[in-house]
Amino acid sequence: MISINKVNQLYGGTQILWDLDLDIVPKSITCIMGRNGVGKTTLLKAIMGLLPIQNGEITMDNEALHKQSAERRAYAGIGYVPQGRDIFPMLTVEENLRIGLPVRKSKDIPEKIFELFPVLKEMLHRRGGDLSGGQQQQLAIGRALVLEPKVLILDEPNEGIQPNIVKQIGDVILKLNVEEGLTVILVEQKLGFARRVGKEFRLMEKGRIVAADKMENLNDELIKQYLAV
Amino acid sequence: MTKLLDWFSAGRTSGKYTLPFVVILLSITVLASAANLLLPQDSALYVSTYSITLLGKYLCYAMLALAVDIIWGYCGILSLGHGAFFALGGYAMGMYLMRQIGDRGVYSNPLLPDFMVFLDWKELPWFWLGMDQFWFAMLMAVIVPGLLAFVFGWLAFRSRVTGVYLSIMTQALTYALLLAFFRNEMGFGGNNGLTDFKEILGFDLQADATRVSLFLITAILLAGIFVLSQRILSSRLGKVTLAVRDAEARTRFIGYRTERYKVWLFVYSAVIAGIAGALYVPQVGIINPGEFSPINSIEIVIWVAVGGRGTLIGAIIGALLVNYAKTRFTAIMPDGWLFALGAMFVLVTLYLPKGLVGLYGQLTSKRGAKAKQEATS
Amino acid sequence: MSAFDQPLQGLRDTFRRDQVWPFLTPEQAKVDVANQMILYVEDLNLSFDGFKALNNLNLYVRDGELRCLIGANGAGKTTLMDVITGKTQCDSGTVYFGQNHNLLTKDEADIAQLGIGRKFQKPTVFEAQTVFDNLELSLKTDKRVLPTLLSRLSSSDIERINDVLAIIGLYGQRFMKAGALSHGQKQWLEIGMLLVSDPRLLLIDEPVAGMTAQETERTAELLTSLAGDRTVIVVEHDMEFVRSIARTVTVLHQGSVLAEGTMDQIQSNKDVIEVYLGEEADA
Amino acid sequence: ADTIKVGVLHSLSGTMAISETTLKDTVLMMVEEQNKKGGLLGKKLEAVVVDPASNWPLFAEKTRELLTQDEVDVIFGCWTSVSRKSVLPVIEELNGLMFYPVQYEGEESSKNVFYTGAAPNQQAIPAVNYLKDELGVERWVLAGTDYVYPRTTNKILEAYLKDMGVAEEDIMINYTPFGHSDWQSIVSDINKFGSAGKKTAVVSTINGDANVPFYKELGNQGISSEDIPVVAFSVGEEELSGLDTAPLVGHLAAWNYFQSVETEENEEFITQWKAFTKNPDRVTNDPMEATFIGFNMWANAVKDAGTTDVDAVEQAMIGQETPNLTGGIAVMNKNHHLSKPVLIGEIQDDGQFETVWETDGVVAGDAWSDFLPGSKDLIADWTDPVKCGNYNTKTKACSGQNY
Amino acid sequence: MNVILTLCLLLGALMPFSSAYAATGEASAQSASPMLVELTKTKLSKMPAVLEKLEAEGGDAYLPLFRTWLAGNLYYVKSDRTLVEKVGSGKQVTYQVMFSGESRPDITKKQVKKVKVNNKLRSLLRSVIARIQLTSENPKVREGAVRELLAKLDKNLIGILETLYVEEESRDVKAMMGTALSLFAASDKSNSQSVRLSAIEDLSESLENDVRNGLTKLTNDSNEAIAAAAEKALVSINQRVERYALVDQLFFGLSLGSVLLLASIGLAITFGVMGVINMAHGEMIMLGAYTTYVVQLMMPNHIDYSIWVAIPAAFLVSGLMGVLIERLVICRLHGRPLETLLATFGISLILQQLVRTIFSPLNRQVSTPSWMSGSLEINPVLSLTLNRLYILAFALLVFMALVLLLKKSSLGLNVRAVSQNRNMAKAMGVKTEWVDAMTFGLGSGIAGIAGVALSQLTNVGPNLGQSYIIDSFMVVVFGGVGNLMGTLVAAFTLGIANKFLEPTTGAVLAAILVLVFIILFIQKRPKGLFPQKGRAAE
Ligand SMILES: Nc1ncnc2c1ncn2[C@@H]1O[C@H](COP(=O)(O)OP(=O)(O)OP(=O)(O)O)[C@@H](O)[C@H]1O
Ligand SMILES: Nc1ncnc2c1ncn2[C@@H]1O[C@H](COP(=O)(O)OP(=O)(O)OP(=O)(O)O)[C@@H](O)[C@H]1O
Ligand SMILES: NC(N)=O
Ligand SMILES: [Mg+2]
Ligand SMILES: [Mg+2]
Repeated sequence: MISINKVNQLYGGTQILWDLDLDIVPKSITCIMGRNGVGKTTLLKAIMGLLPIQNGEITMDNEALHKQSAERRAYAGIGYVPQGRDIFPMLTVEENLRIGLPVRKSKDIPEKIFELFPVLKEMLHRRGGDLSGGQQQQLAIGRALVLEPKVLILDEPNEGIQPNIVKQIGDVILKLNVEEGLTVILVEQKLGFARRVGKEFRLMEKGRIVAADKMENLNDELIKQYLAV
Repeated sequence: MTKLLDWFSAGRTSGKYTLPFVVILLSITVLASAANLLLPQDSALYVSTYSITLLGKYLCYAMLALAVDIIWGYCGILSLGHGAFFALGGYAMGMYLMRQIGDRGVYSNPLLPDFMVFLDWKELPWFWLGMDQFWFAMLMAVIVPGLLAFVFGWLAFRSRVTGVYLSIMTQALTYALLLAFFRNEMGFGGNNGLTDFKEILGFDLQADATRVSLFLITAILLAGIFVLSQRILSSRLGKVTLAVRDAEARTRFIGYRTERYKVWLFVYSAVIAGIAGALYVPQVGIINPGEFSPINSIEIVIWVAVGGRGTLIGAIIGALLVNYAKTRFTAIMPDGWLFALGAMFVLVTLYLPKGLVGLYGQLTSKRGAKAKQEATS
Repeated sequence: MSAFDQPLQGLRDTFRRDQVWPFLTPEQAKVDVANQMILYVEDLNLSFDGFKALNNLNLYVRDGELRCLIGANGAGKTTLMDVITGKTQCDSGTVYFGQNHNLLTKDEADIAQLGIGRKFQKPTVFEAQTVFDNLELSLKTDKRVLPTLLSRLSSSDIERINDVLAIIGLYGQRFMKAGALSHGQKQWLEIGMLLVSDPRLLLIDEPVAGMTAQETERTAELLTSLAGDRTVIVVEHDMEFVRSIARTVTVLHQGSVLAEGTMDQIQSNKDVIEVYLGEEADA
Repeated sequence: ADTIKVGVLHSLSGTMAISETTLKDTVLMMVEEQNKKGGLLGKKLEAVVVDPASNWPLFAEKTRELLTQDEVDVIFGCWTSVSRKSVLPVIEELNGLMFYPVQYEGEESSKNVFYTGAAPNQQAIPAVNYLKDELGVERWVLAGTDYVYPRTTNKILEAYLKDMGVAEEDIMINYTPFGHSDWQSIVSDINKFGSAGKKTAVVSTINGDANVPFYKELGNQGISSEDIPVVAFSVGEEELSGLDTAPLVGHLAAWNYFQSVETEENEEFITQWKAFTKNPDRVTNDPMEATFIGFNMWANAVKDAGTTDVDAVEQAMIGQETPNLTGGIAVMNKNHHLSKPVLIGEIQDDGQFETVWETDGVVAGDAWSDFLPGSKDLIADWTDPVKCGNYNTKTKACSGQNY
Repeated sequence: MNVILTLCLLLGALMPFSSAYAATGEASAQSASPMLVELTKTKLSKMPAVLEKLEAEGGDAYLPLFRTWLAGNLYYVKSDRTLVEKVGSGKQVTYQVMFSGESRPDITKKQVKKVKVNNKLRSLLRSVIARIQLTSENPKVREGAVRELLAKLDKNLIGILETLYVEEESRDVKAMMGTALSLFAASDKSNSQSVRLSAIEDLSESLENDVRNGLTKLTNDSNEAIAAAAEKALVSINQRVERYALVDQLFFGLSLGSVLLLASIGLAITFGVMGVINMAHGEMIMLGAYTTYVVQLMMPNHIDYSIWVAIPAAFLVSGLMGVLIERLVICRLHGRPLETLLATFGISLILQQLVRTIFSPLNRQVSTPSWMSGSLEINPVLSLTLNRLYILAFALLVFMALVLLLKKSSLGLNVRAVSQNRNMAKAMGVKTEWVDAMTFGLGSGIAGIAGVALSQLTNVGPNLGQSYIIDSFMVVVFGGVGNLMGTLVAAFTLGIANKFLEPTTGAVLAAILVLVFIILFIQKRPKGLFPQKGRAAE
């Protein structure tokens, strides 16, 4: 589906991603894990096209993505839920959701989003920035789903979300994956959630992928080596 | 007191540009002054009085730019009205110089300046009283801008007026003053302002020695203010200032009354602007309401941006460079100089995001990076 | 009639026998915790354009306690903190810090100087300054203008900062610009800023969001160690974390307290399960 | 030097460029003409143009530059009084020579400046006389931009009108800021003031940019010249060229020159100007004539003195005579002001003025107004034995001059 | 029958039958009337006498002559002193023989000389024409004629008016005539006191200026009853006048407000919504004004329609310039809003100098279409100038169109999203570059349209933009950045405040007071009239 080949990325002078290789299996749920600051977010932004990469290539279905702008990637079918939510704060919830509609050439917000996150329907006319942190997180996921993406990128989607909704989000991801064949790239710190939802895992350290396997093979040793402080 | 001295001596370590800057500035001024006073006019090294006054003017502008940079570059308050403080300082000096004319005006009125005589004023307005005393006038040159800044800042910062709202209010302030000073009823000479000065502290303003002295004094004060500002900004207060610039609300949550910091910094900056104005007037020979014009204030901001915001040295370099460019351009291509100046502003913004000082930084860091690369490979 | 209510109430308050007149209370008087309570929140109401974010909220926190505050997204936890720290003005109610400080009459800086520190839900640090400077700014010092201008870092200050740097694991990054830190690192830095300011009451909004399990553990340890000398109020959605630190848990729902008790009591509370935890509490 | 340098100090940018650029071109044309005639004293003339950019301190700086860096022999320049005031100390300090070609408020006479524009008595007073005598005006609106020239002119006029027995309530004085553009209320006030049954006129010292919106508003509110005529001192052919003059026909201006005056000299001048600017529609105006006269006088004075030395030329200037473009001869008086005829014209729909009245002979420019209490006793006389720009005939003293 | 007879007699008295009357239709009247030749020979100062004789001689028949003369279009051929009328203007001038209307293409500018006219003469001509027009077919003209003559009533005229009054059918004209008769009756001392009093009574209904002047004179009448009655009538008239004056002031305020609105809407978009501190906004207005000038230059014979061409043209010119600026400069400054101040300031300098170079520093002449000139007269003391009225309507129209556009199209939503979080907007598939260019183009284009309107009111010169930039920023900020409604309210508030202050304080002080008011107001509402609310607005 998406494959990343020898990508290097720099912030100013400091290199964050080093010759990074990553293959995302179609219709899988890949969980990227690693300590704070290893470059997970940076990697996702590079995939989405929000950060320029120094060199290397990113392809999706064998088409080069890295030369395209972020908006083209959205049209190509990538949905992005950023870390920190990045809601449009002065737009209402409805407007936040409407932004993505032209990508799918539709006029109405799909009803399923409100089924998944009923609170959004309640708060339809409130400014996005006024929502509570968790509500914003739900909005961010809903907003990405409006694009009806083929690949959904989630950067720590459960940050600040109440437990029952965390569970619900997990269910949603699984459901979309199963029913609609959605490919998911998930950055997650909470092992429980990662184990429950993820099919594959990739461990990152210092800007490289250092381990990759099926989720069931994520053992304590790996965890100790790459996730413990 | 000892604490104060202590504090100052601690400043010596701060700012790597400080010492070189002060040395270069003062040596250039001293050399230029000597070249003007001691060398014969036909000597190749002779520096003309024209150049001296021009340089003096630039240094006043540099001081003004410094004032703007302190609150804009460091504290994030974009003042589009700093020309007002500059002009007020200038008017204080202008009033003193006007009173020094005494009965040597065209109407020989010992008390009233000429413009009052021909508009048929009978007595000196109260706010002109005392302005014949140098010390008093100089006090006013700092107090009036300072006080205005205090009142304005106190109102605005306490009500948490920020961002463009504040900028446009400062612009409204200077614009209102512009209109007010235009009014002849105000008693400041209306549109003509104050001019035709004769002497300062008994020294003939047209004498080369006086001009050179003024120039030297400006340079020394600029250096002094530079060092003082550098010291202030590298103290913890400077860090609070930056914090206010980047996240004011957050700064409040760790216990700083940001509005007070802003007010005092604003006042400090206004006082510097006032001093710059007071030094400017005897050197250019006129002060009039044009100095209050909002466009002038915008230009100051532009000098700072061209030089490099957030570095004191940048503000000074920007002021010197833009004004030098203006002088040269208006003489070389009187019909097209605005093209050149405009293009310069656009290009600097596009290609030197951190101003000229940033360019220096870029070059050195590139060189540094190269060196590192070579060392590692 | 109702037009007179407010001034009358004000008048009554002014002459309450149990209180010193507000204008006579010294600004920075010590926090009076004679009754063991450090925070009194009573009948707090706040609505935004008709939406009740806080609804007759009552909350008392003992001195030295570590209190967990949980509740559904949008329950009003952050808003409560906003009111306590002076960020948001409430419609009615009272908030007292100790018995003698009416927080509703004070602004953010005053409140901070009283010793109430806060970590925001979304980490906010001074991005243009180094990690070290961020901490220096947060030191517990005289924060008036002139003292700040004349102040210098004492060796004990430096020591303190270094200690905290070690605790938050950013010693290596101490001269890095805070803006260049990753999300999780900023979280830590913000905790560090809290620590270094040595507050009486800490309000911590979602500290472990984005942290790995081990880091979460460390945070838990840290917070537990802080309690006792200080009072800590933590908001978190990570139940495992809450369980590991909590003695008393308060559950907010739709702007008021839904339940309060030990973790076990809360976890078996039907209402809480329904609106918050979900059927099988997620690990 | 092998050339004679002529400094040109007119704003080419900023607010005053609108008026001053034309004068720069005029000087350039005069220099070119003079060079065609072989220059002066056997040397070619060379124009040095700088742009003081409507910035008053810059005027002083540029003057210093012209005098000390470029070492020019004469400067033609300035428009606004404030720019002149700014230049004055410098030109006196460095003993330069300047020609100032614009009508102004008077109250000045410098050894180093020759004033070839009109003094108030060469514009304002005759205009008021005309309105009073020919049109029977009894009620007066003195409207001006708020700065020194209008203020002084109106002070003089007010004193003059009161001397003639006009009552206080029959004079309305109104000042507006520079560039004032919303004239609705003021024009409406003027209209009301003029509807009291007495013939009313507006004496306008409104400056530059504010005029276009003012006249447009007059036209729109339907105030015609028969109802309330406006006589302006700062509106010439150039200003009118930016206006649709059809609704303004009949309003007046007082000048020493109109393009429409038919004389041979004028015709030649206009032809020259159109050729020089390569624009058959370019108009001429009064300050251009003042520049023309000033330039010719200077050239003659240099010839007479045989040198460009300022002191010599200054003395040679006094008594110089040169033909006006409107006929007759302009004379440079001892007070450095000219004697010139005064014309009053009505605006025509082609943007020109039709002369409707003119003085019998020339009027000598008066540096110090007889209608201001402070300057009644002052005279300017740059010949021996007085040699002073502000000589007090009562105290027999000359004040505040450095030379 | 009787009536006609009287009328004829009357007319006869007014203008004795002469050969001129009979000759009207013929080729030349001049052979018959030496007076007309006299016209070409007399000095301006002697002209009033000639005019008097002409009126007596030709009366009605000379009406075209008088009109042409008044308009300043009367010429005579130097060689044979034939009177001709100048037709057309500019380069398309032709001459027609007076009275016959015969076109004379053979005559050139050089061969004719103007029959001069000055203010005094114009005034006389107007009276003459009015006297003739008392019997015009058109009631409006008759009414105007009577009004014109109100200040010049004499016995003779009153006699005529009395007769005409009886016959008059139009109510308006009759009322006007009645006013004239009463005015005369009231001041005619030969009338009895009661007649005069009732006349004054009648006059107290009129708002005519001349009536007020007449009454004012009567307040000094030796007859105290008359003086008192006049005083009373004046008071009641003045009360009404003052009420209308208030309406007038309000209109001035709205009109100034509409100018401010027009000048700032564009900025409300480029600055308010996009966040670009657009110092070149004024120059976009200026470009619009110059476009109007160029359009008029290209269609000199269709000035009346030129505006309809100029509006879209100005929108395009300024809009394209805006797109150009955005693409070349602004787009590289994302995330650096303060730098846009510097760059756009540079651009504004360049644009100013550009028009100075292309069009010269002089003001350019933009004509007002005839349908926009003049005023809408509601009554003698209240008339609204048409151009202001149109501009007011136009400003509101542009405003509404813009609001609609931003509401209905996705552009409005997208641009707000982009300005709030560019990266996230991209990730949502928003073509940010296109949105930026279009929005900046839209804001600039609207500024261009404002230029078209302003060209009708003020100078079209290189400094045009400079004079509006400060006001525009003030309005946008006062209204609340990012809020179009705020811009609307702010513009009208400031306009009206200014115009209500001006009469008491004068223009300069009014401007200062308004500024001080804004400064103080912002202390109360630090985010303008309509602040952005909510947590994120902090
Ligand atoms: N804007 C920036 N400029 C410079 N360095 C940055 C910037 N943003 C991130 N970094 C650095 O890049 C590294 C990787 O950051 P990134 O945000 O990708 O980490 P992460 O793996 O997502 O961490 P976390 O789990 O905390 O979110 C960090 O060490 C951080 O310091
Ligand atoms: N300025 C505001 N305008 C309108 N509604 C607001 C505003 N601020 C907060 N709210 C609403 O108030 C409610 C409480 O928000 P708050 O942020 O306190 O929730 P929370 O308990 O912190 O939730 P979370 O756990 O998701 O962070 C939310 O529903 C939010 O939408
Ligand atoms: N002298 C003038 N017109 O300013
Ligand atoms: Mg991350
Ligand atoms: Mg919250």
